[in-house]
Amino acid sequence: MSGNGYTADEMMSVAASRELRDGVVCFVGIGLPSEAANLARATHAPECSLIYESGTIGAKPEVLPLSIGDGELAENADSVVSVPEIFNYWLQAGRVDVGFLGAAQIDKFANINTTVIGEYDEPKVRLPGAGGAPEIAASAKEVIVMLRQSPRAFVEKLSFITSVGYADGGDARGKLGYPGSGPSVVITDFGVLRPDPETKELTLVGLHPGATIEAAKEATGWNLKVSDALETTAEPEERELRVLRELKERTEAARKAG
Amino acid sequence: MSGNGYTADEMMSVAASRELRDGVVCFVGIGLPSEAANLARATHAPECSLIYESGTIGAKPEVLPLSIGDGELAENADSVVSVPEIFNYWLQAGRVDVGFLGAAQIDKFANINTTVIGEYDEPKVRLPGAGGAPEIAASAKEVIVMLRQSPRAFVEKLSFITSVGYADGGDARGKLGYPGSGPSVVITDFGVLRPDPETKELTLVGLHPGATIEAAKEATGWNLKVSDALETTAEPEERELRVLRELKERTEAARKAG
Amino acid sequence: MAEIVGLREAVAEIVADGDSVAFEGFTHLIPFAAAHEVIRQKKKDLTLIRMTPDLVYDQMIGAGCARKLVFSWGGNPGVGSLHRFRDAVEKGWPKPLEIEEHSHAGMANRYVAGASNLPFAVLRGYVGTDLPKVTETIAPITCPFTGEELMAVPALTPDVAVVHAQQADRKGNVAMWGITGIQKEAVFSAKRSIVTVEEVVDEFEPRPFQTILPSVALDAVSVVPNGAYPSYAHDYYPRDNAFYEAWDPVGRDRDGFESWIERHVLGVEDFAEHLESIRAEGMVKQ
Amino acid sequence: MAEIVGLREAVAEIVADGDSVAFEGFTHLIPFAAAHEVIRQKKKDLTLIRMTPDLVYDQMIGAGCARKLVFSWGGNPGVGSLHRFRDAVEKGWPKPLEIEEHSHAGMANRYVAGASNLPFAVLRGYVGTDLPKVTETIAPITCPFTGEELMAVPALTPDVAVVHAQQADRKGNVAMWGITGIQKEAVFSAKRSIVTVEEVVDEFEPRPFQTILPSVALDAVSVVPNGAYPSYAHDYYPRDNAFYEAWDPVGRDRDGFESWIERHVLGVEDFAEHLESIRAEGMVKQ
Repeated sequence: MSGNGYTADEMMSVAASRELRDGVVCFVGIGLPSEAANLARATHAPECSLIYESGTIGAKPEVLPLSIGDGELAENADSVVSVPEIFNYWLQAGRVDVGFLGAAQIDKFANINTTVIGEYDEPKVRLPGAGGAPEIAASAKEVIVMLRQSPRAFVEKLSFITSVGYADGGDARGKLGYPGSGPSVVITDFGVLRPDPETKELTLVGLHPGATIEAAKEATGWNLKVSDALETTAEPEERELRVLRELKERTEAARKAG
Repeated sequence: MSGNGYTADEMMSVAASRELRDGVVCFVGIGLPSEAANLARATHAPECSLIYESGTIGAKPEVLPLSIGDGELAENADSVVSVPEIFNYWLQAGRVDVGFLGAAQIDKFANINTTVIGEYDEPKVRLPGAGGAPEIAASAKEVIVMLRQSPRAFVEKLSFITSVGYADGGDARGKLGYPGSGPSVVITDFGVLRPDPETKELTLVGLHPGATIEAAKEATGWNLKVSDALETTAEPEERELRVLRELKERTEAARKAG
Repeated sequence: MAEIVGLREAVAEIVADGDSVAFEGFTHLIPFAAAHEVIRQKKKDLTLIRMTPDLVYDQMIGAGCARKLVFSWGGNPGVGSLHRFRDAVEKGWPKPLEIEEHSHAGMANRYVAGASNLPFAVLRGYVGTDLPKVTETIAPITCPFTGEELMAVPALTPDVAVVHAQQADRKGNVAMWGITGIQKEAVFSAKRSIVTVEEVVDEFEPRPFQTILPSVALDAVSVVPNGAYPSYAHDYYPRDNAFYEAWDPVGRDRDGFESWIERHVLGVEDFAEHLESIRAEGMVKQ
Repeated sequence: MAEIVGLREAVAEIVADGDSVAFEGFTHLIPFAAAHEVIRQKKKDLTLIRMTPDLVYDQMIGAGCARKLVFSWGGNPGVGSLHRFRDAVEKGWPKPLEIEEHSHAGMANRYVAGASNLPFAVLRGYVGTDLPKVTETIAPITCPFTGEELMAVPALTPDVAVVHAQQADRKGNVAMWGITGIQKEAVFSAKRSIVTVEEVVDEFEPRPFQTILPSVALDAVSVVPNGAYPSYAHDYYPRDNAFYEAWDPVGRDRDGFESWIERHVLGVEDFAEHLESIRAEGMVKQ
């Protein structure tokens, strides 16, 4: 809890929600991205259209879904289609403006691992696997990533590349032929990272109130570059905090009842 | 009109309808095949499931559709799906037991032309084209063809092969790799032709009452082979004729009203 | 996100000379009103894409809008030939018409590939037929796992797709039901889209076999009652089979056709006037 | 044509040792009752195919039914790991589990190819990821028209597909609505199929986003009320999130798991008894 009554996780969700412009079509990953996207929908982006990989288009959940296919998502959706249709006619077709992803590990070029920690055949930790992430990372016009910053999550070398950010950096992604332009921002509990326009290396461009460059560097497994024009994230507004907390309370209540 | 009060066209429709076993899934072409298939459904094959290429599965029309996508087809269907689904998940997937086709021209190996008469670039007659026929001929487990026999329709060489029967005969079709086994019977206004088990050449195996071998041969543009065990088609039963005529009367009335 | 706009404005803004356009609707929901607006605005050099050209393209071809036709079955269903189509192919009137001819399965899968942003689709077909001899857009492809050879066809990616549907809601989501054919794939394969609808409603009722085209996938939605006439709109009006039959003598004759188009399409303001004008001549039963 | 039969009979007749089986249902309508019947009948050496293994495959893997798992996301959604899945992959308990790992888009398109009787599907994916290094069933393919390189994945053609739905009619047509995920493709890709349903009705009401699986495409339909518990059946019962959380400690421990399966699956007659038995232990909220 920071001085004026909000947690670093709340700051992260608020900062991530602000990245979502109103009216966009957003393909939402479960967990933190879903929280941030629904916060955006409930505040400054009421007209954004949320797509979940289970096939719901224009989902308007009142509580956060526990899984990617909760009934809540279908209830008031503009349309519900099959899984092939979501991946082929929407995502691969370039109809998704923003892909909103979480991750277990990320590297300096915003490549993502959600498959294994350690060797594939003898994993230290077997993670859930790819799910929809590789194609979201490939085909959404732009990708927003959010995850908590730590040396175990922000690593020099991924155990496994599940989803491609900027590959080896520079113009490496372009050569892969994917329709989307890659991650535009990574939001953490410390601040905001964006790819360098040339090298595509993730660079710290913003710090949340109370966070320090030193702490952010310590939470990063590579030598984190810091922008000359480092900004400070605006604190959560009262409305943002209230809406976020109400959303989480409703979710917790529904989960206990359900 | 033959002696006992039915036309050669009626005999053809009745004979064709008898080829449809109850309970089969039948992909129906418009026109004569649709008439025969619906006659079968209204008589001995109430449980056959009629599929039209517009996407209706288990269609139960009360009047014959004028086009392949009349509302009548959707009204009481078991399901209505998209055109890609009909062609991919039903026809190509091998879920169609019987394909029921008409034709403008047919050759001795039951290949079909519905594209042009004459040269493709300077056609004598421009026909409608392929429609669903090539893939019905390719993928239905078995194909029934019906068309009126005449030297212009039963030709030595097709101007254009739109849909494959037995290609050059013998095992030529097998080499094309199609899932279906090809035309099992051709019903005309003269009689019934089936492919020879070895050569696959269409052979006259049945004559409708009143028709003669000589007339059938004269109506054929190649030297028509005749089976040693030539049969005579059973005359239309009273019920078959009544149901067929009622179907056509309802259709005519609806067409005038519509 | 779809804007609800007038059809004249939609066609003026969205369809350009030289575009490839797909007007779809499989017997049901054929977008005649939009086609007439294209004829009225004298769009030209269009590549017309459609599985079943039907009267709608017979009229556009005869009116001189088309440079090329991509299709799989060109007839007047249950009646006979499309005379304007045949005159253009056989005699080059009013201008030569290039044709690219496929099967229904090929066309359907070409739309699916376009809707999926893939350059090609694969199917079991064409082998042994004469279609590959006359159509360049068919090529063999080998399965990298089994070695089996199949056929590939290139994606259809029209500049514009035009379809008709029963209803839109106030946000521009569109509902269609009954036979919905290839319309979703046509819209999703296209760069831009126009949907005409019978009416705008506050909320959609559940209907059997209903398809929703979400607003965010569309560009323009225009309200045109009876906009699919003489084809039909399930639960709104039936197909006017008599018009299809009456079209045969009209389309058969160049002068008769030109006079018909002048009187009933070019010489009217919109589709409502068109319907009045053919009704006045006794061509409409409904 | 579907026969309406008891689940025990359906599983006995349709699922054989060594089969590849696809139990599908994307969070919604997961066929738990059918999975329990497979466990009770001690089917073995199965290749389990499923996009999201979920608790249903955690139980089947832990019970020793599986030889191989083909999947794209293996977790307990919103809770954490599938411990039986991890124990099999990491420690080979109760037997080694071979895995074949794809992305959701890859799995979905593999089912589509299977449903379409094509040997492979094409998509934009996998390039630049490590998946092709560990998964053999991914190969490059070149567009014969544009020369562009894409990725191919082989069709999924399970011996058996098993899904749960809300309703069947008396002829064995099946209706499902809400999120219907990949179920249609799974059923159509398979050689044989079992569908469990909440109930049989005389006629289907129109529902938003309803999918019908026609009887002629199915083999066995079995009525099993609550057959998707602890997942949900839209308009019938909600997901029991508490069960998903309660599963975590059960699945974490080999002995605890074995005892649970013995008490609640092997030691009961059918799914109704299963539900009573877990309710008696306070594991069910509903």
